[in-house]
Amino acid sequence: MYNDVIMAGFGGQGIMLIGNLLAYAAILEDKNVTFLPSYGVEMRGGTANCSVVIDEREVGSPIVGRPMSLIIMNRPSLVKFEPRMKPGGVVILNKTLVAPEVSERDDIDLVALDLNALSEAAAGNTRLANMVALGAYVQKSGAVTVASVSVALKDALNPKYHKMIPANQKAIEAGAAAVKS
Amino acid sequence: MYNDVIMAGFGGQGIMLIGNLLAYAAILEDKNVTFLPSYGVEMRGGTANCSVVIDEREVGSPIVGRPMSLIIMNRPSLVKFEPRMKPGGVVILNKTLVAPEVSERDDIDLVALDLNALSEAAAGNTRLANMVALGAYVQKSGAVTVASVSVALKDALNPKYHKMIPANQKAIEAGAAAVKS
Amino acid sequence: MPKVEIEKERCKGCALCVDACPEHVLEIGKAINLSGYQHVVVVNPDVCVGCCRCAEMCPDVAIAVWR
Amino acid sequence: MPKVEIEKERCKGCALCVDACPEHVLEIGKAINLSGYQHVVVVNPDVCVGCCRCAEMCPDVAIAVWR
Amino acid sequence: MSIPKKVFTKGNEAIAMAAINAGCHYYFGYPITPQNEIPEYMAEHLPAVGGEFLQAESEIASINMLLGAAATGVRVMTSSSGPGISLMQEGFSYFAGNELPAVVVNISRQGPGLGGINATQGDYFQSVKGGGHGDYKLIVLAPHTGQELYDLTIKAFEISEKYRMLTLILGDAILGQIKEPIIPWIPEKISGDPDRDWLITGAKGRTPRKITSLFLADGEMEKHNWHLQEKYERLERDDVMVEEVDTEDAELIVVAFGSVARIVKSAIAQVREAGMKVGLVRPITLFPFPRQTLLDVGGRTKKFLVVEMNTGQMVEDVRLSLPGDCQVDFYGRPGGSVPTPEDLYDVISETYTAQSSN
Amino acid sequence: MSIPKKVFTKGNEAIAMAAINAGCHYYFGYPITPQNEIPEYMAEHLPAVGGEFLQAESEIASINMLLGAAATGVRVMTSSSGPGISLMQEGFSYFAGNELPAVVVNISRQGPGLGGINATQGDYFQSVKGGGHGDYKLIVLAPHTGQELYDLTIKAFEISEKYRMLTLILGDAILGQIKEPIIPWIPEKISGDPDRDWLITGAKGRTPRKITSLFLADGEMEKHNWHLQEKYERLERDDVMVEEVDTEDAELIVVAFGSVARIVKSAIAQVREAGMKVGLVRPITLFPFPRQTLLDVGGRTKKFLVVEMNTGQMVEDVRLSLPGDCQVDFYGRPGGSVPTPEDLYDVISETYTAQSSN
Amino acid sequence: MKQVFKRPEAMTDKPFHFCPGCHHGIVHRLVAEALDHFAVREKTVGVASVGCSVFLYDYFAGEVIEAPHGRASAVAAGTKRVLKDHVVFTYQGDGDLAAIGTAEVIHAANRGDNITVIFVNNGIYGMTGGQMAPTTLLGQRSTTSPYGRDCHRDGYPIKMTEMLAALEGPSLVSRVAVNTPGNVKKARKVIRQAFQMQIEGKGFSFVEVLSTCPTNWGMTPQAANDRIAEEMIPYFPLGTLKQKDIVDVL
Amino acid sequence: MKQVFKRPEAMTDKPFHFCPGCHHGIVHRLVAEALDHFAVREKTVGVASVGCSVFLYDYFAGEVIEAPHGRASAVAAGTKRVLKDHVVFTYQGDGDLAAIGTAEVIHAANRGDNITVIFVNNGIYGMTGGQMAPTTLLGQRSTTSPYGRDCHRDGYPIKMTEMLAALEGPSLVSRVAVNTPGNVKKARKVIRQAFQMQIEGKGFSFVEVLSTCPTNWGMTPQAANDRIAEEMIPYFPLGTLKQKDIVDVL
Ligand SMILES: Cc1ncc(C[n+]2csc(CCOP(=O)(O)OP(=O)(O)O)c2C)c(N)n1
Ligand SMILES: Cc1ncc(C[n+]2csc(CCOP(=O)(O)OP(=O)(O)O)c2C)c(N)n1
Ligand code: SF4
Ligand code: SF4
Ligand code: SF4
Ligand code: SF4
Ligand code: SF4
Ligand code: SF4
Ligand SMILES: [Mg+2]
Ligand SMILES: [Mg+2]
Repeated sequence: MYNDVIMAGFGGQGIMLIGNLLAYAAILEDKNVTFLPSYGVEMRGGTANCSVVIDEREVGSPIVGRPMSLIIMNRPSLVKFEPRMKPGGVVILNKTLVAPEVSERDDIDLVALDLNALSEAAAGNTRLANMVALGAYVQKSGAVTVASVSVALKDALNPKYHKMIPANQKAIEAGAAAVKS
Repeated sequence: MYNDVIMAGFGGQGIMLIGNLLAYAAILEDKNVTFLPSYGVEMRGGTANCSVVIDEREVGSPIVGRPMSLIIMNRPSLVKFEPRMKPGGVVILNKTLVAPEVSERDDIDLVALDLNALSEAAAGNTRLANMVALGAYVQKSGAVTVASVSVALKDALNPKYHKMIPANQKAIEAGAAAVKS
Repeated sequence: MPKVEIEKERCKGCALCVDACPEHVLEIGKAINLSGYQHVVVVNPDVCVGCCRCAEMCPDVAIAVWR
Repeated sequence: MPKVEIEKERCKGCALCVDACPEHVLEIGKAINLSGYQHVVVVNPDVCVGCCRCAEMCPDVAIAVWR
Repeated sequence: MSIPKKVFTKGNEAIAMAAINAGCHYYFGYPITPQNEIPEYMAEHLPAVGGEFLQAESEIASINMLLGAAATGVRVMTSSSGPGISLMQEGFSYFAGNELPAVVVNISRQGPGLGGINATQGDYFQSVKGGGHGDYKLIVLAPHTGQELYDLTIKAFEISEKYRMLTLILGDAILGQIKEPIIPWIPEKISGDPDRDWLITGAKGRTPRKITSLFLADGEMEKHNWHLQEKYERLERDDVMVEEVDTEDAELIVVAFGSVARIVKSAIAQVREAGMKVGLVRPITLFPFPRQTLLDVGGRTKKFLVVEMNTGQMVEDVRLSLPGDCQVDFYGRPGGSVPTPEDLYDVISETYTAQSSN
Repeated sequence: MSIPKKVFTKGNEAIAMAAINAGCHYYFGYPITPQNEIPEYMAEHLPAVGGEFLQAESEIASINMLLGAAATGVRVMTSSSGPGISLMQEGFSYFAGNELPAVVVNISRQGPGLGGINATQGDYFQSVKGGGHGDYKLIVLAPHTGQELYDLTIKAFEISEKYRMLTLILGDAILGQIKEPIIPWIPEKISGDPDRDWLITGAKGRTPRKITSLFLADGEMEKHNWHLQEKYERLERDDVMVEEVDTEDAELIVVAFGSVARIVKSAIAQVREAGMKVGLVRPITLFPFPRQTLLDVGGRTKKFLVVEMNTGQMVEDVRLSLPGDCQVDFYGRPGGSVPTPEDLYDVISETYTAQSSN
Repeated sequence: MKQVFKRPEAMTDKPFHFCPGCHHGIVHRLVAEALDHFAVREKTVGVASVGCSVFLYDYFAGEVIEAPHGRASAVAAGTKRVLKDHVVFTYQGDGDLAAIGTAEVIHAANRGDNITVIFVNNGIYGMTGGQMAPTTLLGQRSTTSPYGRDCHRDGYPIKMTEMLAALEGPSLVSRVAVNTPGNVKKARKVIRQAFQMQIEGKGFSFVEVLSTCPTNWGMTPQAANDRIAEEMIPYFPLGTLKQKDIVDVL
Repeated sequence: MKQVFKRPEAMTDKPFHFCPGCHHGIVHRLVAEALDHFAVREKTVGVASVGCSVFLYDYFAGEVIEAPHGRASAVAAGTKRVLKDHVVFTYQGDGDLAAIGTAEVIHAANRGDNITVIFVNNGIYGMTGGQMAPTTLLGQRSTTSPYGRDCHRDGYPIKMTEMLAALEGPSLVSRVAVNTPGNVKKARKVIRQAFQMQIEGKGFSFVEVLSTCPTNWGMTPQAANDRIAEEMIPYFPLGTLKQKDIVDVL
């Protein structure tokens, strides 16, 4: 099965980390995957985004023109990527920072979550909002299983943060739970 | 009328000067002319040669593949250029340094002159051997008149040597005289 | 009375001004500006002597001083 | 007796050796070598002290000295 | 050294890893985005294999350090991007004249000028036609996936030694920055032959050698140039690499290289699903160019579309290769934007359905 | 300044003289044979016109000084040869990106590498396809006589300003070193328009300007690149220069540029005398290339012979320009030897009489 | 009440893109203040180098030419030879000036080109993400000296100021820092002097400014600022090494 | 009787192409003598620069790599990083080293690359026919300074030795001349020391040799030789400016 997603937010919101994590989870499931970070200018600041493509067959284009899914952590990212979405696509939206009303599409599946609150509730702080978002995306899309993501944490995280794996797992599960229907 | 000549010898024998002089004489006669110095490596030493092409029409190739005439001041130059000559061509050979026997062609017009002796006789020293050779060439080939060469001296010589124009003229005339039949 | 003014949207919360101020006039606040930075706030305006040390150190030219 | 020997085909007649010799052993001659240079000649072999000054200065390594 | 089965790695790191696994123990380079992971990987990992990473003061110093090291016969590499590669052009020309092997990676960026660092293919001409002075060629390899970056880096060292030629790996920000799982491997031969008769190693007990590109004796320079040409012809005969996809029944052939070829592959999969018979020819060696393949394919298919992320560079080589009766269309996007599979779907299907202009 | 009627002068000096007469009062350069007479002439004569000659520490410094001066709008020039021109490639690319006008002379030499200084045409690709990074072009002029060196140098300044593009004059040792009588002249306009809206002159009383090639906003870089392409198309439409000789009745057309075209002219005169109907197309602008002329000529004549002093560079542009049913032969001599009129007589007459392979 | 500190007029309104606490902002301001002081903004041309300061034209309210990486001094020399009555300055990082641009700055200095060079030495390649610069301190880790700069392999941090002071050409060669209000004031004075040298036609003036890169040093802005005094100044001593006569009106 | 002066073994038999009286020949010989002295010819790699000394490989009986103009120090650095037990030296002219090759020699020196650089300063571009070099003296005419070198336009003759001595990296930095037998002997000693530094692994060693170019100075060999003492040495003083400890066995 083919899946693609673009994740976007401010630098510092942990976008690249969840993109990598998703890729590692796909590898655990023996799928093919590409992770392509957006690459700003040779300079400081700005927003960050990455595209992940997962496929059972060889991955063709790592560039996603019309994404099936989005994880959107801040407002400029919604403005930039929403118009490109495939109809029926899933958007995991960080309601903590972006009002769902900013969305202009009615042919997509907008999942607005208060990520900070969910993170706070699951892990005691707001820093795992990204993991919550990933959990929600994975649950919604079925691109990989939530379990694979949990297991992949040890590959994606720098060993010096391995002690925080349980907290991350909780955040991921909280995200997944939030969208379970 | 079309004329071409290659002049060759050691650096210091005044080859470039007579090539230039011939070109200036051609200009005086309102002919078209190209003067092309051979250009060694970016380094010291070696031999020098130049090609002069004179034509009433626009000069095409400044490169002379099969010369009509040669002025040869040293032995390596004869060895290098004689084989390329057009049959029937004229060679003014510096007998002072090169024995005529070195020549291997019998289909050319070899004019061997003791240039140093002629220069000595005409101008009191051997330094005008190049002018003697040019005088002989011009007389033989008719490429330009001897008179034009004499007049052109003031164009070709650095003004600080203009006082030596008369001596040069004598040398040129001596060369011309030596080949008058 | 000397006065210091922060253009909070320019501030990146680096705190170099906080360290530079001999009178402890400034502090990094809790509030976040539009660029997401916790900007500096004037906490003790009354003790400001208008020495400009904070402004000299501000890399973002976010501080103006009156005296 | 000290002795100096010139490889005349290497000599370019620069005369640096002539100037360097304190004993005036060397001079630029009239003869010309194959490359067209008036090469140096040993004119006073007997006064040579084998000091090598000539050889030290020869840019063309044309001089050998025995002592 | 034990080699992991599969690693999830950035393209740039795949190149660096492959180089070290191919026995490249010397790297000289100067930072420039978007290829910095190559020197950074080298700086971290070369010491462990007893190799040496040296950051040069400039790209000019880099390429000349490479030259000094290459002359000793070791495997050696540098990498850069646009402006830095431009600065190396004199060095490239010396490599060609001196006939020295080495590998240079160009993770290219937009131009002209300072440009941006997004993916682009504006350096095709520079790579293939020769940006330096004189009549010379580089071997140019154009990978399109992480695994191919790895494999072709190893190939680059081998082919470079075979022909005593600089080999350029031409990529872009997509390839350099993409992360994919790749399977690393170690080639059998991980260094050049120490008996090559031109190595500069100090002349102990043998006639001293020289490395030069200066030929002054009459005719020597021309002879040397013909000798170089002979190598280029041999390359065209023996070492062309090209991928053909679905060309057999194709009524339209797309020609594309590098990262954009991947995007083309996705687009072709979609147009095939829509029932259009479209194939792909992907040159893997840009020099030597797969002229024969195109000639053959052009014998049966008459319609071609060249897709490049530039305003038309490789398209010239395609036109020069094909039989005169082929129609060659071009779709290009210059530095600054990458086409999506959807963009290309549109272009390909339009070209496919358009009345042939022939 | 009074101008002599006719001067007997070296090609290099003709260039320098023309530049000064065209109002070029700034020259930055670094010595290299066989073009040293250009800087030497400039050093001697620029002070008298209140200009400035500055010997730079390298070719890289030269091209960048040029850039700094060109930004102010004055006419400015540098000159070099093979290795030095290679070192300027980054600068060329910046000129293109920054859209600055200036003139560069390449009195080329053999390559690759250090090479020799004899005449050659190995730098065609570098000049025309772009040796620097990115999708850009230079205007490239290829004079073939002393007078044309003079005339085209003046033209170079004008066209360079018209398009805000670097203009390269491509010559070789034959053209640089040849002495011929030439007729100097002074153009009407000897400086660029001081009101151009991009000049860097200090922003007194107006909005400050910037010269940059960095375009970061979404789509800006692509837009800039399309803008550059538009200029290149305009050039191809409006400013192609080409000489045609005896093409009307020709059964074989020789295509050649620069010094070798002169030798070809002599050879053609001889083959014409021998009754063979041979013509010449001589591109004067190498970019823009006279594609239309070739297309037209190729409509009536089907046999072409391209002659170059390299192993085949311009021949690609000729093939790309001609109708598909033309036969294009090539005769090349790489760096190191110059063909004589007699050599070319043989080649041309053989090609002429050979059975067409079409 | 009078405003005693305000944004210089030679600066635009645009907020800097620099990271929090980066000294580039301070140095930009000091340059702008110097131009205000001499009221020369409208006859000044800045030459931007490639590095974090490449966007000089966005912040300086005068004209700017972008130079290729390392070549700002050569570009400025070319501009100044034409615009002899203008003020021309470059603003270059340590990668730009002390690595790839070594030859260009040395020869501009040696020729005594009448330009001002502001050299921002933060001991790292900021823009490209923290590679070792020629001025990186011994033992300092960077992405290309992951085990610390090693003098045997990489050599010693290069002292451009000392090297340039050995030349005849320059009118002023000085090193300053902006890590304390006091040092900022001294830096302001030296940068003014540098421009004054140029305005008086005394030739090449050069100011090295020790500077932070909190991001690539992996430090908080405050820790980075402290490192200037603790590690940078001891190796790169502050002071004016060379100065031609100047009327001190500052 | 014993031969007290003979052709060094590290030299081939080939006659030099240099002009009469050109000091390049003396410097070539001194380098060969040093290699003989340490008996290292067979493990030495020379790097030839582009200039009149480009044919180093014809005269030196060891292996030679030709470097592009100005890049000999970078080429040598590359070679030496591989052949760590070999002796690697460059031989560069003043155009090559002090103009286009400035950055490469300074950074090789600063890195302390364990190579030896022989710098032949004849104050002119010899090979290309007499253009001004960075070391051309003030007032000196050359084909590109036809009215004499002017310090306002062209700057002062650059002192590479002094500049390099300001760096940490080099083990030996010295200037010598070969205009008198006495100076030749001193030069021999310093050149030997330079190679010894390298053999002992002490890092970058650098010897500037003041040298003549009779051809492009437009002088007889003798007048050119005299000019070294009269004009060159007063501006470029002889002596060793920097030297790391060395056991003096010479
Ligand atoms: C020719 C070339 N080489 C390399 C680069 C990449 N590059 C951009 S900025 C930079 C160095 C930045 O460091 P520095 O000059 O110290 O400035 P900083 O960002 O630290 O202020 C480099 C290597 C380039 N743009 N051009
Ligand atoms: C890149 C490049 N630029 C210029 C040249 C031309 N060139 C050859 S040698 C030389 C300078 C020679 O002068 P120097 O280094 O002082 O050596 P000398 O001949 O005086 O010993 C120059 C400029 C070149 N070969 N390559
Ligand atoms: S002006 Fe002085 S006292 Fe007032 S806030 Fe700033 S640093 Fe503190
Ligand atoms: S120094 Fe400036 S940017 Fe930093 S915290 Fe203070 S006001 Fe904000
Ligand atoms: S060895 Fe001494 S004395 Fe003998 S010739 Fe030479 S310089 Fe004169
Ligand atoms: S120094 Fe040498 S080359 Fe010169 S004259 Fe004496 S022997 Fe001849
Ligand atoms: S990367 Fe470093 S130098 Fe660049 S803006 Fe950030 S802190 Fe400043
Ligand atoms: S040109 Fe000068 S440096 Fe070159 S060989 Fe002749 S005298 Fe020596
Ligand atoms: Mg820096
Ligand atoms: Mg020199």
